[in-house]
Amino acid sequence: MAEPAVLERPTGWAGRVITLAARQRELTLAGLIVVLAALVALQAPQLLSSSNLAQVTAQASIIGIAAVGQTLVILTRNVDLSVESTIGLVAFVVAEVLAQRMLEPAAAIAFGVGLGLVLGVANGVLVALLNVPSIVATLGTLSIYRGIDFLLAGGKQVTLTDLPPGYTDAARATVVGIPLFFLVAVAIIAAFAVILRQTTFGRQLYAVGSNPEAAAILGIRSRLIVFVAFALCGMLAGVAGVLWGIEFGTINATAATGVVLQVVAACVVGGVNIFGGSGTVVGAGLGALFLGFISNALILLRLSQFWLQAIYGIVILVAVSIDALVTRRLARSTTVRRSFVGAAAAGRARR
Amino acid sequence: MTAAVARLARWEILLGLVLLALLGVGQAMSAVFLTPRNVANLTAALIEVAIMALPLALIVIAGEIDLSVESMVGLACALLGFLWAAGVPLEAGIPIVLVVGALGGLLNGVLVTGFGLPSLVVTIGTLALFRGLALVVLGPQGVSGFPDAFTTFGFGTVPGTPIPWPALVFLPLAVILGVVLHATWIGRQIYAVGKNASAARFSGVRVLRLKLALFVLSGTIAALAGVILTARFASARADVGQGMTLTVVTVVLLGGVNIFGGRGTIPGVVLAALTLAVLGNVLRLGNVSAEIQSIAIGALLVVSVVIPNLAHQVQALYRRVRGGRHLPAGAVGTG
Amino acid sequence: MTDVLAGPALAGSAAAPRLALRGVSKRFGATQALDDVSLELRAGEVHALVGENGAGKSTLVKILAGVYQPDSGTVHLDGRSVEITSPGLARNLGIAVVHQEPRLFPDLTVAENVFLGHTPTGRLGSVDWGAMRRATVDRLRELDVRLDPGAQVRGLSMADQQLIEIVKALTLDARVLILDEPTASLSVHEVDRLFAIVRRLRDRGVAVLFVSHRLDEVFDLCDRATVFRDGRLVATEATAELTTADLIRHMVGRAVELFPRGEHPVGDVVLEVEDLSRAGVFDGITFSVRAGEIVGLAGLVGAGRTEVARVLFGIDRPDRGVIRIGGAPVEFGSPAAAMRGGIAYVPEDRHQDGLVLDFPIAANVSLPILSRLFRGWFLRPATERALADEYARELQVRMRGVDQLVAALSGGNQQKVVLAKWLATKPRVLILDEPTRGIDIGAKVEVHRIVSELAASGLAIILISSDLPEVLAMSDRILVLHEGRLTAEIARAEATEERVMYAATGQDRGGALPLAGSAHG
Amino acid sequence: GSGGGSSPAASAPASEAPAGSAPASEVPAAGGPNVVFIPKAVNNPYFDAAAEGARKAADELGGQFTQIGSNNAVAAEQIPFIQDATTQGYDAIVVSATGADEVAPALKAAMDAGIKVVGYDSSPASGAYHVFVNQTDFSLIGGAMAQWACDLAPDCTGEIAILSATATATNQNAWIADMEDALKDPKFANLTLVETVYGDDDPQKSTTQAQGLLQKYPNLKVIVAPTTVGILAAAQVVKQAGVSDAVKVTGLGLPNDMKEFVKDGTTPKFGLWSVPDLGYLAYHVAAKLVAGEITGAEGETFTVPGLNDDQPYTIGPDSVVILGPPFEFTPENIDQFNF
Ligand SMILES: Nc1ncnc2c1ncn2[C@@H]1O[C@H](COP(=O)(O)OP(=O)(O)OP(=O)(O)O)[C@@H](O)[C@H]1O
Ligand SMILES: Nc1ncnc2c1ncn2[C@@H]1O[C@H](COP(=O)(O)OP(=O)(O)OP(=O)(O)O)[C@@H](O)[C@H]1O
Ligand SMILES: [Mg+2]
Ligand SMILES: [Mg+2]
Repeated sequence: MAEPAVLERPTGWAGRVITLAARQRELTLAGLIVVLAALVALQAPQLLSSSNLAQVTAQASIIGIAAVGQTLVILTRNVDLSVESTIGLVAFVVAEVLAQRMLEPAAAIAFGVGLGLVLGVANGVLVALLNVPSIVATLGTLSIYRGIDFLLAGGKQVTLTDLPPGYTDAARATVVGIPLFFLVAVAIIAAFAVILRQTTFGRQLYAVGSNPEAAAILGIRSRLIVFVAFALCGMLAGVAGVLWGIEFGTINATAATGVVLQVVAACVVGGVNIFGGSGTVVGAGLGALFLGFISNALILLRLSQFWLQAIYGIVILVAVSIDALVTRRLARSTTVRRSFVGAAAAGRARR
Repeated sequence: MTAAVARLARWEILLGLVLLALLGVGQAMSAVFLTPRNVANLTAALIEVAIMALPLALIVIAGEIDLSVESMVGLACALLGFLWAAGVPLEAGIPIVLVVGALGGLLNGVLVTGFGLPSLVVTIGTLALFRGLALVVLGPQGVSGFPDAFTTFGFGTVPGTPIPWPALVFLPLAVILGVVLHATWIGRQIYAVGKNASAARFSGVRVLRLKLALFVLSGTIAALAGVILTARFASARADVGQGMTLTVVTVVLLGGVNIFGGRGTIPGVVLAALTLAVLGNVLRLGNVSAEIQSIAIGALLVVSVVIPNLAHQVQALYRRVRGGRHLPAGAVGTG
Repeated sequence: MTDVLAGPALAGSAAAPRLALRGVSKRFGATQALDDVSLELRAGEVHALVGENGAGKSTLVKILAGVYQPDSGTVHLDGRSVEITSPGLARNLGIAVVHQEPRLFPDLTVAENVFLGHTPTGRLGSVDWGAMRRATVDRLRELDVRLDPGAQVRGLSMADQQLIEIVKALTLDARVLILDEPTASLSVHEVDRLFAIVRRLRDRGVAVLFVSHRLDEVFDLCDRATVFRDGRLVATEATAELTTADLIRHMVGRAVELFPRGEHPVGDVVLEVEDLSRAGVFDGITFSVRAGEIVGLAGLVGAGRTEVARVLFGIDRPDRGVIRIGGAPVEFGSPAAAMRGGIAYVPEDRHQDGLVLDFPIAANVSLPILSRLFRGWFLRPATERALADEYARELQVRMRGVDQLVAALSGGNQQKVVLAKWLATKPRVLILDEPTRGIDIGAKVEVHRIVSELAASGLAIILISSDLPEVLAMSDRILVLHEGRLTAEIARAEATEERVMYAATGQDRGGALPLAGSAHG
Repeated sequence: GSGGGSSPAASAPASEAPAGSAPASEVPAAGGPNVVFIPKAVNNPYFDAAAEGARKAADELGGQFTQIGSNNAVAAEQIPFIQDATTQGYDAIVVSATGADEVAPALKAAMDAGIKVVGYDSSPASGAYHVFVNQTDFSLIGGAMAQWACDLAPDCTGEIAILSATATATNQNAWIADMEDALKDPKFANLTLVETVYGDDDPQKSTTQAQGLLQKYPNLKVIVAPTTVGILAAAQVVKQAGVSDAVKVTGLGLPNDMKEFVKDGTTPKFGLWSVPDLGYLAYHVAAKLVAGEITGAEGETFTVPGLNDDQPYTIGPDSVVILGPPFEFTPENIDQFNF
């Protein structure tokens, strides 16, 4: 489209590169994943074996789906720390319902997603309706949901043998050679990418996080938006919980403990701004994949697992630091002073 | 100011009443409840958490957060074990551990103040990093065989009293930090930074330096808590402290500290720590199942915010009906 | 007047005005922002709304925009009574508003900011980015603005943001267009384009409410003018029957002599600034201030006055140049250092930078001098109260006591608390940035009195103000900034609004520095 | 990580003592002692199976049985339970230590208060209990695991790997050390132990680690998992990967967990002791300590009806009593067990 009159301001060569890198966060990350995979594959060719790729993508898909939900919440300047308990509770309840043969697999899956939605709605009520700061509310529900999980599970654990035959085969199922989980994650990410970009709801989500006051002046119903974000986050955690159950087969009350760290890390590494208003679900998904590859690489390279945690931490810190630096550079490079040549009063004779 | 103080005091009074009620329940439930031994037990159970809650309260009042404390506890524990196993005497090992704690806090502080990163993300990152370092330093093994004097300090009570030795760390620390926060101009600056960092900066308050100092304090004291835990456990392992952050944050918020900064008191935090300790003890003495305890703590955390929120809304409604003047939501004195 | 209508569609009923306010009042705490205002806005007219800072103009605008609800009174649109309960409703009623402070979404693109709230959607209700972009391009072109519709708003200048707000309002096809000081940071060229568009809309029957401090714009563009003073409507007249003097008289409420400023001796040079520069903000600033002298710093919004003050106060670092106090060069790495150097700065944004609203008066006053006041670390409430009381009384702060929260004070009294706080530091140089913005006229006079007295007592004062009459009346000398460069230094005797304005717009030939980096020539 | 794994494992036992059961003090003491069991973590099938045996013993002896504890196998959370049990004045505390040294001071305080302390499953530091009821002779486990690996690897040849609990788990580390010793025997010369990995007794982490083993060692023949969580995860991974023919799993597991894998050939043989019997014996030992029949001194003997073929048990060095040799579960006998 030719727009002769509307040109980008001159920002200089360096500015342009940085702008590009920042804008193309997803591409940069995807590139990094490829480079990382290639480097590791030199040492450990099994990395690229189809069974290994299936395993890495399956687990990254679960984290990625939860990260999509988390992204919705973070975009609104909130955070949901309870996702891991939601995942755990849904995983157990679905497995238990199946083990007791109370529902057919399809119905049980729907039930699990619905349960996630309900838990998300509860978070939404606390944050959007009762004005509880999200970090406090979800820290609370983190232990409440886990407590319920323990209450239901007791010492029970559902194992592969208890589940309907073939149910967990989905974990290793492929469609035209692509792992099913990966396809599910890609579908969800694509759906939410479209929702965020192409619907008014999606744009309002960004608006609420970017400038709440301006959103209010525009008449955007921020509370509703935040509420829906939490509800969807719960629902997606529910999806992740169902997949968790399928992937691991053995589910007890402690399932998914500590996973929130990975989910938030995936968002942060994927370029979702923790202060809200910017970031994409594609980024979050790639962030999950990136972290998945890193931990897989550590295992395959036979490096000490003890480094894994430390490397996680470093990756998070490096990612946010780079973000901050890029944002700062970006802000500087585009704040070219306008020329204030004269103002309205100038040259006009006063009476 | 007086109205604000009255409102502030109300939260502590409420907490005090809850505590009294719990004490009543405990006494009614179990004859052993008020025995010195039980008092010592319930104090010891939460002492490290209470110690860690003190600097965290200051950080939250100043408008930041530190989620990495539990991993610093682990790192301190692992490092102390490592040094001890390597033949470094405790007299040297403990100071080294405390210095490492300070350095960890410094790292948090520099990332937050120097790079301008959100403390929530930074300390989630260092939460993983410090834990990882703990595992790297000590690896899988546990270290034990610490000197008796050391382990007695961790586990024993002051002779003739039901006071656990670590309480002798907590009490002076609470008093010092309480005095600093409420009676010195440093504390005033902490409140100012939490309520309006920009105005504080324009008033010559060294906002970044202050926050940096608070993070260093938090790291150091978390390391101290790690040392105490090592003494109490008579052994060092890299996984010590996991999950503690939740309890520490709960204590701080239950103590009436506003997660957005600018409000909260040390007496409130101390009361909250006591309340949680007694609650845990009562639940255990009543053989209430562990899962109910976890639900109860989570609910307490949420309710401690919901109730004042609702109360505030009711109050605002009342004011509007009466046509009085609106005070801003956070109107609270400086202690 | 309604028959000026050239365009077809928008005629309301012939008799009723497009928009009418009847007896509208609005109160904020102690401030009566609007007091029984009745105003009519006709289809096909541009109606000016003028008044001093804090007269209530923006409050009226926000009521029409659905941001505030009036305490009493009614609003009528085309003869029908309406309650504008939300910004969305205002938009649906055909009321488009350009707010005084741009409120944009920094993370979103220019085009999206323009269209958020009425995003064009295609089939299936999906956002039509192409249409959005094309429409934005068209509107930007109409205004002759060079701005990438796909660029993020974060980092754009105030002026660009203001332009986006304007473009946003123009896309609404409104029946009523309200512009709250839209020209404050625009270039001549942009203003001309804006006015052309406004005239075209007027000719199509849109009712335009135009808020401005620039009286020549009022005469240039507007058909009628309404003057506010302290929340009350004092006059509505056709501009053809008005003179500038009339308007000012209405605005101020009396003829002249608003700012009493006695003669007083001027002492030695206290502050010297030489070749002070900060990349992209200001360049080569050189001036000095003597004890007992008030030096006015004038310029258009965004000229860089605040930036100079921030550097003097140690908030930002200069890239080049020297600052001397009492002859000795100083370097301030922080406000604390600047305070030790004897500089005090009353910032332009009182609520954000000036005060801890949630603190009592006493705690605000003592905040900058805590360590000096309490050398033994411990607070002594009695000492603090006595100090605050002394300054508050001297400045005649109206309060219940120094334990009262600052949030509960009126704007003028809050500003006095800021002054009290800085006087308590016993500074040698006092920098005042827009000290009377948004405070009522009575408080304004008091602030002027205080400032005069402070100068008389030997303080060196830098007065930054966008209120030209204020600068002219208060200053011993006026420095004019344009695009970050000093373009004129005018002595009190020679200072006129015209000279200052010419220099502020970079057109003063006498002593003006050459202009650099000007894209619009 | 515990003798049987500290994380919850399979089937719900028929009756369990929930942590919330009536406090001991409510029920007046009958003939038998008032004993509290404090496992590493409650809500854990392994400990619930042990509790079942303990409750049976309590019923038979007319004593009381209470089980309390935390959800998480963490010393910081177990210690307050020990301390509170001490103040509540039980006759005996039976404990599975989250950490040998960590819980020692609390247990010593209990002993000082006149309470009998019995360790089971995972030993507290010596000196911090009167008797430790060991599930089995550790060296037997190490040797048995080496033998199972040899039996399952074709021609007793090839790569084997260990999937353990946490890296700090005392029991597992002892068994692994014994197994490594055993592997030095020339008859195992063709077995290569390639790596020991840790699944932290977390089903997910164990799964990931088992998957990693399959990726890293394409020629792997046997995974030995001396933990109930690990063996189950490994068996599932191997089965899901469809390599049950090439890679076998063995180690220590709960029979209920492993039935399917035993039958389909993924785990043709593995072992464990009778967990209910462990609880049963521990309760009896506690009762005898309370009654003064034994003191925990080395060389003391006692009999427990129905255990050890009704032969007397002898308290060994460090006041340890050994329940008996481990069972070997095979497709033939697996259906006889239900725990
Ligand atoms: N939200 C608010 N809370 C309290 N006081 C307010 C608020 N908004 C405006 N005021 C006060 O109401 C009065 C009128 O303000 P308003 O913004 O309408 O003035 P204005 O005429 O637009 O001034 P300016 O020319 O500076 O824009 C001022 O005293 C101001 O301080
Ligand atoms: N936070 C900010 N982000 C982006 N640009 C800014 C920011 N603050 C100031 N600017 C820009 O810097 C330039 C100088 O602003 P400054 O506030 O110094 O001007 P000023 O002459 O003091 O004007 P004012 O009358 O508004 O005080 C302006 O172009 C302004 O838009
Ligand atoms: Mg205004
Ligand atoms: Mg300014």
